Amino acid sequence: MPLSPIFFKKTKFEVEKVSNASTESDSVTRSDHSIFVRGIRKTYPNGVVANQDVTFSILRGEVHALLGENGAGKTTLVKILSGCLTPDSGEILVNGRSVRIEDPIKAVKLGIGMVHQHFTLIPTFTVAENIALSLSLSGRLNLDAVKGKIKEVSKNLTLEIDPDARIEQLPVGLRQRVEILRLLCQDVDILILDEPTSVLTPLEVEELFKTIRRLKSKGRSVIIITHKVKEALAISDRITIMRGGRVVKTLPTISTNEAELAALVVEGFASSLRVDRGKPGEPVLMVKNLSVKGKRGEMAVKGVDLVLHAGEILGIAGVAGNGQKELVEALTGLRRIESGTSLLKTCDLTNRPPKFIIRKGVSYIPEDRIRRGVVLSMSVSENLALKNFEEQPFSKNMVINRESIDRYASDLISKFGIRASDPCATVSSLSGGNIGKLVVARELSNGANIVVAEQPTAGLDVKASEAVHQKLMELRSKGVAALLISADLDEIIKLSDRIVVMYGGKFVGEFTHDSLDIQKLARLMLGSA
Amino acid sequence: YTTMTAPAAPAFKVAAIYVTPLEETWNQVLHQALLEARDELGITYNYSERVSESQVESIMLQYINSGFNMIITHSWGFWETADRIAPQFPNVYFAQGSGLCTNFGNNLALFDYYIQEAAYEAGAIAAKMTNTSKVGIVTAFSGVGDVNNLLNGFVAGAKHVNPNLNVTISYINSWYDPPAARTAASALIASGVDVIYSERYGIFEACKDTSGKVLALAFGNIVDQNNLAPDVVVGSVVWDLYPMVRSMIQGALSDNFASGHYYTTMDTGGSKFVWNTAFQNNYPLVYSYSQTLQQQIINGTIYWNTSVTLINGTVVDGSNVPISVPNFRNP
Amino acid sequence: MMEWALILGFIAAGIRTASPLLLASLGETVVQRGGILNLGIEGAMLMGAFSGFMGAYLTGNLWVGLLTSIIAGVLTVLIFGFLVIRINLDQVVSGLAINLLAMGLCLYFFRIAFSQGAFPYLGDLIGPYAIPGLSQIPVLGEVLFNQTVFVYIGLIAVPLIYFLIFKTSFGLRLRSIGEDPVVASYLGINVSRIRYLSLIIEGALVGMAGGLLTISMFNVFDSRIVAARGFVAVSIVILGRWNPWGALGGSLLFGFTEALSLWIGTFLVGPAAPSVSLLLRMLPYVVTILALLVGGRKVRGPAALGSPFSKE
Amino acid sequence: MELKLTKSTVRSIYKAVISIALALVVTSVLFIATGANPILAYYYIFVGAFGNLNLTVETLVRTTPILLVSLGLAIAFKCKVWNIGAEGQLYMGAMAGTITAVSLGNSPLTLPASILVAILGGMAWAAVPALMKTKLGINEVITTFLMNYVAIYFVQWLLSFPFRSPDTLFPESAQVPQAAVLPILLPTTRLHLGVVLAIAVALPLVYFLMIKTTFGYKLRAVGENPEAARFGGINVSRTIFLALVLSGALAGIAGLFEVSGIQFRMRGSLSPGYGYTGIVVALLGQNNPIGVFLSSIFLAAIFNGSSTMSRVLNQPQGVVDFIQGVLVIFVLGSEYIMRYLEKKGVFKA
Ligand SMILES: Nc1ncnc2c1ncn2[C@@H]1O[C@H](COP(=O)(O)OP(=O)(O)OP(=O)(O)O)[C@@H](O)[C@H]1O
Ligand SMILES: Nc1ncnc2c1ncn2[C@@H]1O[C@H](COP(=O)(O)OP(=O)(O)OP(=O)(O)O)[C@@H](O)[C@H]1O
Ligand SMILES: [Mg+2]
Ligand SMILES: [Mg+2]
Repeated sequence: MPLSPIFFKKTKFEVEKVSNASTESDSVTRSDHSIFVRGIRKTYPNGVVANQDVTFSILRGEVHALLGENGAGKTTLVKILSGCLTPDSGEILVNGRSVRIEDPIKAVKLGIGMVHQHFTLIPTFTVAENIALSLSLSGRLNLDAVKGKIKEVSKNLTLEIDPDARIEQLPVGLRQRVEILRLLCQDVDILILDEPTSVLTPLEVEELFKTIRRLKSKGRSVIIITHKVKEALAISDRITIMRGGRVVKTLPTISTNEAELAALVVEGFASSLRVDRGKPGEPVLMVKNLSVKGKRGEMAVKGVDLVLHAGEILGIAGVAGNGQKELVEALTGLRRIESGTSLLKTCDLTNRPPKFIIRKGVSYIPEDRIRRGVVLSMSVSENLALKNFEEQPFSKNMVINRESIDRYASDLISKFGIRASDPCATVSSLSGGNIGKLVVARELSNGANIVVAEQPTAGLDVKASEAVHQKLMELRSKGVAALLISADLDEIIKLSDRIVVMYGGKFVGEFTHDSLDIQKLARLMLGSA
Repeated sequence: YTTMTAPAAPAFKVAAIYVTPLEETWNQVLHQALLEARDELGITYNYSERVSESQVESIMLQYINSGFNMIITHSWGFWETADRIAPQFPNVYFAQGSGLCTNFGNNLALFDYYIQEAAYEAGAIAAKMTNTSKVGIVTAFSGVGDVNNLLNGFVAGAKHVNPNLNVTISYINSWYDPPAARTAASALIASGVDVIYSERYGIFEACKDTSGKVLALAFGNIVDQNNLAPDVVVGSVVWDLYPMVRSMIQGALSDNFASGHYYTTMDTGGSKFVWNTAFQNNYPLVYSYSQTLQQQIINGTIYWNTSVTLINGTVVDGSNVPISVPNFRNP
Repeated sequence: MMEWALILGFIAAGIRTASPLLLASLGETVVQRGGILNLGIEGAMLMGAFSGFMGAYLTGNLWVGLLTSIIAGVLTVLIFGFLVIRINLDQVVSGLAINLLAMGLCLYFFRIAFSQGAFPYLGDLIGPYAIPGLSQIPVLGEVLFNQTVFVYIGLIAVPLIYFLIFKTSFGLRLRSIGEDPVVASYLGINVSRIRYLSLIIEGALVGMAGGLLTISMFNVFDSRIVAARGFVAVSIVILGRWNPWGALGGSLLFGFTEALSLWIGTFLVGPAAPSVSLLLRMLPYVVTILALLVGGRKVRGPAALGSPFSKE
Repeated sequence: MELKLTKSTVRSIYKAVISIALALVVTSVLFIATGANPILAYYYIFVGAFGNLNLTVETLVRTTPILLVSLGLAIAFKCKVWNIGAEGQLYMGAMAGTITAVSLGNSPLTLPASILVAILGGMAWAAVPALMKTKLGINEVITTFLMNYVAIYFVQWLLSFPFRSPDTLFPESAQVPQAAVLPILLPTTRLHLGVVLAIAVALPLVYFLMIKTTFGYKLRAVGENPEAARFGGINVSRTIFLALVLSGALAGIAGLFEVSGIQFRMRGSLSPGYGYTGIVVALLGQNNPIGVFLSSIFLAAIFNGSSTMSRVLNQPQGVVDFIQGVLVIFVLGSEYIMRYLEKKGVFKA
């Protein structure tokens, strides 16, 4: 339906009314909701109550942000809306009509589509094939028609993509774009984005936000989940905060601010992080002229030199796909070094097995925690001991000491606030953020002298992120060196003593914390001086 | 257990233990014989098929414990077990199908896959029927004594008719693999062989081309296979265990069981060559020749060296098995 | 003349040995593309062989036998499907259990029907059908166009199944399920329905592969007739990289090397002949392994192959 | 270990009883179709498996090779290495062990040496697909499976020519010397030392290895997420290699025990498919040594019991396979059945 510009204002007006009477539902306002849910409850088979008495609404043409700590139930709620989960009880009204959303197809028919926190793309398929999958085609597969549709939709919204590219070869930002395009090809009115920004660079975030604004201008609604209060403030019209499976509050964005939101998300939260600078000591890691090949055999790191000092955090800034991943994997022994050397003090790490490098005190927080950081079907405590189960006291003469592992795990669980029912629960029952916390906890607690951290706070809530930052600085003050790779420029700037910019497999610029020129840094990231 | 037979005298209970499924021709022979014995002699018959060598002892004991009077173990791999168990149960009769038993005592009989006389006849007929002077054999493994006797018989029979005959043996190296047998037979035919002794099942279908033209003739083995391919099979080398089984059972019933080695010779009806009547009618001269030959074999006027050097250079051993020891006679 | 007979005979033997493998591996290719590993095709082939034989024997009509073998194959595979799709049981064990069931049922009913008398056989076989015209082409005609209906179906099925898997939206969905059934179900694809459909296709092909053995290649039934051909077909699927053309290549490779091993074995002369002919029987297996060494490195199959899937 | 009747124990007992009962109901259809009494049939299945000392021992004797093979397979499967080649590994182990035993003759070293060589034989045969997998990334399902046939033809060749017994008329090895024979522990039965070694030594060792050691931990980590295991510093290839080779070792022992405890010579027909039965047993026991132990006894008992039943009641032998298949399915599906009954309110969750 075409929407007049006035509609936007009208919704703003409605917003106030709704939030004032958010728990009641008078029929007049209800008919203006795109979605209205009431009294939703969801219990997982393991007994976790992830949503209780959730009442929530989305208006036509609004951007609605969902905030809440890790495990608050945000993902669960939106999965219910998109038909991936069925609630135990509660009512869902779409355009005023009570509906049951049994499966994602039904959701799409009702105009609701979701981009999951973990993408739902088939990596071996091309963009067009992935999109064709969800268009209800039958008979002969006409990929040309699908490509035509993609072109049409992407032109409308200036979302460029090569329909013949294979998903596994695309960077995250583009994969996300494919997900969004797919929903648009299915003509959905309400797009749900679950933590879309957590792995994007600021530029990519800006691109995404532009898209969201364009969508809004075409009358579509967007639900966006994020842990970054700033982003919620920047993009949304209204914000709903969840905690412990319940909705705490829904407020219009214009009437709130960062501090209030942070305090609502984590009850009574007030930032206590004191950012200080490190006192770099002697060099610990010396990388000379390092070259590494990428997945497709291309030279991804081209002769990089790097010196990391004790008690220093070195940030590597750059748009994903410029060799950061390959560099890190080479340093941790996970990828072959073609030429050059990597020295830890006097010990040569070049092409040594990962275990050797781990034993030498290099720990690593990989970006893809689920695939590379944890074994989902094993318990929380086993995962916390993944890197040192072969050492005393966790095992002796190959015999595992389960008690000491569990004890160690309980300690870390409470120290890092990991929400797990008990140390023996499998990791698969943890929320995305808590899996992240688990990996961070393991890597920051094993007495390493070098920490390689890739997006360490992606997907973590404010409190957890702050705890990670706190821990990193604490380690730095004890002389640990850290290599921080993050898409989040704020995080890099906040923590790093020194920042190098990586572009096209090379370091193209270096800043100390004091000589930082953000404009220049941003330009360097894009490859222009 | 299940039937309500008249309780006059408890029936004589015979059990047969087979290593392969009943479909195996080797098993069919004994099975048929025991079914006949059941109908004619009123015995009770029970069988176990697909019994492995590791299982046979346990099953023998179970039969013994449930009152069976005679246990027939019908596989080479069972002979050591039979040889060991038999002396422990003097009141039970045992019969072992091939092997090297020695503990015959009063209750153990050993019988062989003894149809080389009929195979000899088949070989002679093959030599008469071939146009190319090339005959072939499709068989399982080389160096199996029981089987070699047959092959020797067939080759000797063929050479009896034509010493210059070319005989090719194809080993499929499996006890049961019809597709392989069929391929082996095709290879023989392609090389010019036009009569094949089918020691293993699976060759008849190879003997015709796609238009149904007969490319080669064949001989069935062990059971009468003439009907399986009436336009191809000249006749079958048939093993008939009923005369032997009858003699054993009757011996046991009259407390006169003959232990020791049994040979299912032609003169007792234990082995025979069964002509396919169509071929018999079409080849009267060959037929009458074969009848004469048969008589000579039975009379003992024809016998042959069991170690024959074959045309393709393969020595078929097994010569240490005596050829004519007719200690079993139809009573 | 003689040489032609040898060559044509060899080719015919190779095609014949390959034909049941081709049908079975094509069927298995379809279901494995959907992420299901069906080791139960061994049993489904046996059921096809048994039912085909019984159907033909009892009605005296070979084409009824073909039909019953297809029906039996489909039913057997659907039972497997019910276990792994509906009940979500382990695919490997369910497949092996189906093989036990099939062996049990065949032996049981075959005995009940026949153990009291002579063993049954069919008076006739489904023989080759020469395609008018095409079969007249010298050499090629005899080899390709004078075959049984089973070979024709197998050969026609290769491009058809290729089309189905790669050129239809059914195939796209099937492949997506094989890669990630959870994602596919999030996208609203009915995982179970597509898997059942793929199993029906497999059942028909595999049942036919079994029927081929007892109503076209031989005219008796024996419970050992399938002799691990189902398992070999599963290997061929992997060797053929889950592609129907690969399945064709793999089946021909196996069929021709098996034929070759027997062919050479038959013509060996000399005292070592039996020994060498026995060693030659390893040939198809060794060659298949070597083919993998050459072309099977780091081959990626359907990512979700063999793993259970249930919603939630 | 003290047996507490917790809720979950009671539930597992119900689960087992109900699933087995349902399986029996299904098999009854077959009996009723042929006019046999199903109750009597079940009675004889039980009697056939455990009816007296001798039958019980026979069940254990049959359990032994299945247990050894499936313990090995549990190690491999835990690591998601699909070893379909236990049959071939069993043959190669048995062959190697037999050659050793026959050539060493009657020496006190014969038995230990032949066991050791059988282990090496099984390991070596498994090492080939293991190397192909870890070095070249070649799918082990197909290599292990195909190598079964290579092994069986190779063994057949050895038995037909170089290692053929000089004094029989059949392709088989000579008898192993007395010193290689596993002693009988219970006179008048076939309870040989191998049975005890399997249950009292191999089983606890594998249990310890899989549950208590760092190797067991690596097996699971590599099986569940090789990528994360590699990132955690585990040598994934080495773990996979060891898992496959260890399963080959156990299959090799299983083969040798069949020779030294039961058949006393090596034959081309040594195993009636233990290598394949082991797959079912390992997965049925969920790759847990205790579960594997219970399911190997279970399968051996059903096999022996139902084959006895088929004899006593004159049922075609196909019933043995059928009952095994049905029971495997129902035991595997027992959790589903239980959930279904709980949902229908027949049982309280
Ligand atoms: N599949 C599952 N099985 C059992 N419990 C689950 C499952 N998924 C989530 N949970 C639990 O439900 C609760 C809510 O999870 P949910 O994923 O909705 O959180 P979230 O708000 O999205 O958190 P995050 O910000 O970390 O993504 C958590 O306590 C989590 O442990
Ligand atoms: N403390 C150490 N100092 C130097 N090198 C080491 C140390 N520990 C391990 N390594 C090296 O790391 C590699 C793997 O170590 P290790 O021998 O412990 O592995 P493993 O336990 O046998 O393998 P895995 O545990 O992955 O199966 C070897 O190359 C070894 O030389
Ligand atoms: Mg979430
Ligand atoms: Mg170690």
